Amino acid sequence: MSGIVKEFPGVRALGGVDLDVRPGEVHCLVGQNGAGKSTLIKVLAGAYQPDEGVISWDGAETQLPTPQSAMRLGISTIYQELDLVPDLSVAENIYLGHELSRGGFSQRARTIAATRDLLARLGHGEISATRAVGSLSPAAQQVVSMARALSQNTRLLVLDEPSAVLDQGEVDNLFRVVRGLTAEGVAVVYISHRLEEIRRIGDRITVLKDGSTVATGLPVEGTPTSELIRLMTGRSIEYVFPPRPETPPTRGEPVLEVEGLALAGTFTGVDLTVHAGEIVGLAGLVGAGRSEILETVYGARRATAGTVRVDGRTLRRGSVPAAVRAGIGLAPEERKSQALLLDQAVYRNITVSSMTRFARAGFLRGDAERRRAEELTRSLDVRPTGVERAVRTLSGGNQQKVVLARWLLRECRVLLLDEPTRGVDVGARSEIYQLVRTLADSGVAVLVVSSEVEEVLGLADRVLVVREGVVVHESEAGQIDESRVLDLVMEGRVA
Amino acid sequence: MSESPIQVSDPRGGADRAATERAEREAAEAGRPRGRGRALLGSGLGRNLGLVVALVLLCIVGAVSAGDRFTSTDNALTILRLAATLGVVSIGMTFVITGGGIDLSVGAILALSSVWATTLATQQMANDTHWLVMVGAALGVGAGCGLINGLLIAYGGVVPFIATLAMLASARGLAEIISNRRTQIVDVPAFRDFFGAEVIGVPVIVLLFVLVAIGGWVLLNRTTFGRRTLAVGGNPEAARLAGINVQRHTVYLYVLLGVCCGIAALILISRTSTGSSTHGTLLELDAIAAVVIGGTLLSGGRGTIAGTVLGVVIFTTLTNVFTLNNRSISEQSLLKGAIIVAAVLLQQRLASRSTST
Amino acid sequence: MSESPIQVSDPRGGADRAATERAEREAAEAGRPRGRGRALLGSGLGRNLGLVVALVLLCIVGAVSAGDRFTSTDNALTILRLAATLGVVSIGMTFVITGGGIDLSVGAILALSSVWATTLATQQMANDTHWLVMVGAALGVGAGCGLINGLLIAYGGVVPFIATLAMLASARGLAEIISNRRTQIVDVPAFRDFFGAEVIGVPVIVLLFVLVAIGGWVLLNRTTFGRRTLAVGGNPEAARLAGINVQRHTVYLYVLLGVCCGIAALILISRTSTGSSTHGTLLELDAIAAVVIGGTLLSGGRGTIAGTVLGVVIFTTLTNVFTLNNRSISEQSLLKGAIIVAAVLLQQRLASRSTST
Amino acid sequence: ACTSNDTGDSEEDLGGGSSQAEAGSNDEAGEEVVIGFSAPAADHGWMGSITESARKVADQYDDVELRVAEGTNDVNLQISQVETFINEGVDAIVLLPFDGAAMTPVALKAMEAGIPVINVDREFDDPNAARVTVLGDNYGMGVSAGQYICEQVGEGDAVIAEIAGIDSLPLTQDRSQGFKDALAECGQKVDNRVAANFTVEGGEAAASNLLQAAPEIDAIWNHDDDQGVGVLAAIENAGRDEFFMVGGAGSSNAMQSIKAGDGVLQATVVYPSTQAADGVKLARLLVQQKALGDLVEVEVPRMVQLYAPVVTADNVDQFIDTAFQS
Ligand SMILES: Nc1ncnc2c1ncn2[C@@H]1O[C@H](COP(=O)(O)OP(=O)(O)OP(=O)(O)O)[C@@H](O)[C@H]1O
Ligand SMILES: Nc1ncnc2c1ncn2[C@@H]1O[C@H](COP(=O)(O)OP(=O)(O)OP(=O)(O)O)[C@@H](O)[C@H]1O
Ligand SMILES: [Mg+2]
Ligand SMILES: [Mg+2]
Repeated sequence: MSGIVKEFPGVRALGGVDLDVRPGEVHCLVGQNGAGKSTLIKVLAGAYQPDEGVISWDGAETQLPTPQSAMRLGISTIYQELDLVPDLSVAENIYLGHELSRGGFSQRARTIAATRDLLARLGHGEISATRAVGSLSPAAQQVVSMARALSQNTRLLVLDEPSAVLDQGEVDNLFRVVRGLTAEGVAVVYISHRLEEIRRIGDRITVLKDGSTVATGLPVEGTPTSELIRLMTGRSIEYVFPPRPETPPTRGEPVLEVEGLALAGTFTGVDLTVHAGEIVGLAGLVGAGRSEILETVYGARRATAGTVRVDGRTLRRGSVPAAVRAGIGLAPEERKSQALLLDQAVYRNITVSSMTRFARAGFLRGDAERRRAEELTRSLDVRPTGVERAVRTLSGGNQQKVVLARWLLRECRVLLLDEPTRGVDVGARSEIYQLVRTLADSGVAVLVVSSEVEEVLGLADRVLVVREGVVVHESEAGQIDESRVLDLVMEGRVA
Repeated sequence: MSESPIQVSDPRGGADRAATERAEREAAEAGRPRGRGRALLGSGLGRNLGLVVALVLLCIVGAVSAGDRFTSTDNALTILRLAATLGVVSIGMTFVITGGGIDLSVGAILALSSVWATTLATQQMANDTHWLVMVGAALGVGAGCGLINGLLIAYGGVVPFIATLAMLASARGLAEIISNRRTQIVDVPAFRDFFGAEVIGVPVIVLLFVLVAIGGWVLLNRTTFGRRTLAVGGNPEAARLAGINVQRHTVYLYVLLGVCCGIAALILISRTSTGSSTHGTLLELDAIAAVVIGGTLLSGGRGTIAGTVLGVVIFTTLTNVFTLNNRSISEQSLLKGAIIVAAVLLQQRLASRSTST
Repeated sequence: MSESPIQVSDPRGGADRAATERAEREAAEAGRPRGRGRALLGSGLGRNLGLVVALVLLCIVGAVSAGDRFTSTDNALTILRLAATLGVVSIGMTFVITGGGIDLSVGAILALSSVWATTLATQQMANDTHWLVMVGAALGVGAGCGLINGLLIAYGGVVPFIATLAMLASARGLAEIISNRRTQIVDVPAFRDFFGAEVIGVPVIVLLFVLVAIGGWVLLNRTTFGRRTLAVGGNPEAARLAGINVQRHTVYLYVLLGVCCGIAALILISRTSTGSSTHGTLLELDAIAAVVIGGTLLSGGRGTIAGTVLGVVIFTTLTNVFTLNNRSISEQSLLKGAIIVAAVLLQQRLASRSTST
Repeated sequence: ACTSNDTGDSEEDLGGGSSQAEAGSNDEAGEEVVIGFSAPAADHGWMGSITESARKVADQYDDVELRVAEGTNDVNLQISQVETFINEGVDAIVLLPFDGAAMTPVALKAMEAGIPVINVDREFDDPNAARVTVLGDNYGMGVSAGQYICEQVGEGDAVIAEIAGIDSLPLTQDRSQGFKDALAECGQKVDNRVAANFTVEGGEAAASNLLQAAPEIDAIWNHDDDQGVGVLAAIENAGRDEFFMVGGAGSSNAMQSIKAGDGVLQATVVYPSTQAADGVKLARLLVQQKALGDLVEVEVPRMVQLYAPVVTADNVDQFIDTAFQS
């Protein structure tokens, strides 16, 4: 691909991008949020039409007017936003669009058998081929997407942040499959914000910044990570995790106290305490039930047993408004579907939980609201600026900042963060870590869930390990290392 | 991937509702045994348990209150004959709704088809050549109207509600102009003979209904067309990226429904021996209600032909039981509302019950 | 997460459509200057340009074809008086649709309110005490029906389409039972005097319409209630997790619409001097059409009162122009369909045009 | 006083002129007769009164059991109701079809099954489909209205308006045709025409627009007194009184207004709402093999057509008692 230009109304997403991929290599595509990575691969997949530029395949110039035409060439894509149909079964999703059929009638038995083979090849034979995809965990859905890509005769596989919803073990598994493919001569384009993954799997790197190529075909060996970061962000970022305070904050007042909390079928007997100024991390495998714990504390799910206290006062079960009134805020896992009003202005998304503050007898004073939102976005460095802009047009990292701004404005006592840096680039990531630490220092109690063990260990003061709905271990973050956490998570030997 | 992209027609119940949905989905999943024959049975009984219970209750009420006036074969056939028009249209509507659309113009299309197929000129030609001319006219008009709906929606970008509302007004207006607002009487003996006939005691129009139902079931559940319909309704963007031509498929769906309206027009022409611009008034609401009560999601992505057929039969049986019992119109409509809500709530409870087992 | 959780009523056009939508949205965004006064103007003209153009065209056609029979003040007031009932209901409907719901029972609620407010007993009491008794009865019945709708939808988990369809049947049935299907004539002079009066040449019912429109605009655009409505309709799950009581808010929305139906019932009682179970037949379709043509998203999350008012006025002006020109009903309905589609397509083109500038 | 939910009129005797006199013979209890009854939806007063008077007449006879099906404007449903009656084996069916032509096949089926069908108001298109036909005179109604208006306005240049009912019904077309033909006799024509759906609301809306369309009017014929309530309200709202109006069907409200002579309504053309009651009576006679009292014939005649008289202030007292409540 060369000189690819793609414009959206008001945005030049790609301004002349070059990319060349060779058979059998893993070509990594990196760049900050909004750099244009997803847009580029959508052009490659025939989902978008470029305004300018040339795409060549096997040396011959070609056009990709529809997704089908790309598939016919052997280009399979796993999109960043998992594109599956929730009510169709696993097998039906995998063969959607290229169904195994005779005379228009679908061949169910053949489809299911083929699906089982594919899933087994991916090391996930346990996923039922006839289950509805909507009922699978995000990680399993990711596997289905993989299987979908492999169900075609693939020569170029494009993976857009496949590891975002996967934990360590899953990522290893993914890499095994990718290596198997490259060994067969398949070319792979790999997009990720986790630079250490790129070190492990990548052969060459292309760096995008603001819609143009700043470097292409860099060999992975011999390009230091700091150089990559500099290319991506235009500056060097040194401290990824902010330093912990010197006095352990466990000595502060307990703010959030959870006792014997249980949700039937998901987790049981969760006890935890978060003190003012403390950051507590929840580590565990995907599907261990950490999101559910946060959501239950927040009242978004009705606990079947146990109590939640904030500043000593017990909250009503299953009531989000009660939790919010008591000073809890949640930045949920699925930003777009659970947190944001995508088509509404940034300022409205920020003030939605505290709008009564800007209203007299229910009537809003719009200016005060907007001004406050502007202050916040400026202090969080949300880009692009402009609080009237629809949140949809912001990049993932900036969207996450908007969610945090919502709770900053609310001046929460307790902040629950579920995967706060999922899909967020390196630069924004360190800003978010910094922000969380600043919040804690101002006396907020923070509970963080993350699938990246490194993140939990780096950010939190104290770590809880969750396995199959049970808290199996608790310790100071300084006293536990990554492999120990992984051991606990996998085998669950209680210390 | 959002777990449940909650749509316009979902209740705004938030978590509880989302939970119910998930539960329902899983119930459907869990209740489905592997074998092919049993799959049919399992899904039929598991998913539609509430409806089956409602229908059985209704039949018990009918049998108790009206005795063998209700239980006779003749009465059953009367119910089915009545159900045929609504049934055929509702099956087509199931496809459109499953594919994420809606069609308010079915009654008007039916009227226009019935009028067009019974103009003097058409009848003349039918008598001169073959009565299939009338069939062709009805199906052709239905398909044509469906095509216009589909093109406006898929390529014109007009929302289905508005496009088909416009079609409602226009098609009925055109039907009135063509018929000069007069009822057109059918005088093609061969046509009347064919549609008025019975096969081993079963009227042809009931057979037609049954055939359309079976055809619809196969099409939705056993063909790539059906798969794609579910995909287009469930997640149009994913369907597009999977290489499905979503726009063209959408057009097909409306044409299919248009053809169903044409078939329903033929049934109604045969029953009344007339074509009229007043045929099918308010059919759209009944059809949509039958489909949704049957369990098809109004937001698309999930559809059930068996449920739709049950919904239609419940509606018509309700009317029949009321008639047999000599109830006043107003009581009927008061009760009808209550029964609809009760059936839906029952359906929900039973669906979530079967999860826990 | 799919980028645009495309909903039931969105066309299935896939990319092109998604692109158009986004373009529209951004156009609306971009075209809005910062200042408060100019914001009103900008959004009014920018977003509703297509509708304004359609209305102006219609008025030109009216003025050319019917001369000062069309342009007279009297005729303008006639149009507005006719628009009042539909207008008040449509404004309430704008809230429900913006909040992600739909209500098919508005006509039936209006009928029930009108009947309840004009029973002999109510009129007796009104004559003995104060005519406000009738107002209270109409608003109370409307609010009560809305409450039932809201509770069924928000807490019962019944989809809005079905819950309100059931209410449609039940409320009309009840209205028939109460009125014994007779037209109830109003004999409360004070009531008729109040609603029949004019203030500086403007009839009270037109004033009511204007007040409801202004109130609706303020409520939607300037209050926390309106903001919550947009949030609940745009993404109910996000709204819930942001601490909004989505269920309770949903109930409020339906009650609000119920009250609007009550007000519309009062307007209709005053205009016809009767209460009747046939009042408001098919009002639901007209109201939804007016709201959607006005630019409110049927899938929720975006609503415009100004657009709704324009939609209503276009509809009533259309009928007026047709009648002034003595056109037949059939031609009217044929053309109405074409005009609806033309207006919507025009609106789209103009909206995307204003992006590029 | 005009509110109509007083049920005082339940005492009203619908025995009718002659049969009351003959109480000794035809009204004498005979064998049990089961009659199926189906009519369009009672969505306006006249139609409501049709079903109600049929019920009332049936209640007067101990030997009649009337089975009333849900009123409906859906021909498909109405057909199925008649089929149900055939299945049940009722003795006779009184049928006021939503659309006469569309109900013909099922009526034929009933006749073939040996069940006499009494066709009321809207005629079948096959004479064999009914044993007896009781018809109002829609064309005659239009003629009566037209002739009355001719008398009043003379031959000069007059603006005449017509407010029709549901335009797609044959009965509306017949009325309009009769009206047009009668007006043509005196050199007049219909200058403005609207349709109002037989509802009060429709009447009000249609008349409001009509009054704008015609700034000066000499006479209006409104097909139906139910929608007339709305029409009169619109006229009052507009403050117009330069014309006179003729109604249709003959509701008691309309007659009271004519009697009082205080509004624009000067006359109405009666369209009896008791025709279905007549149908029930005839059905009973048929099944019991009796004849019509005052006729010499030994069989009930095939066709009874009712008369459409014009009611004015002069003769209103004669009709006011049989008028229906809208
Ligand atoms: N459909 C669209 N309409 C308008 N603007 C868009 C659209 N899709 C992307 N953009 C804009 O184009 C730019 C590039 O977006 P893209 O999604 O390609 O970034 P990315 O590099 O994949 O970021 P991330 O790391 O967050 O996935 C951003 O500014 C984004 O806001
Ligand atoms: N929509 C759903 N339907 C059925 N089961 C679900 C659904 N969502 C989650 N689960 C189940 O609940 C359990 C916990 O899931 P969840 O993914 O929330 O855990 P988690 O620890 O938060 O993982 P993550 O790292 O993805 O946040 C798993 O067993 C999962 O399969
Ligand atoms: Mg991306
Ligand atoms: Mg989780």
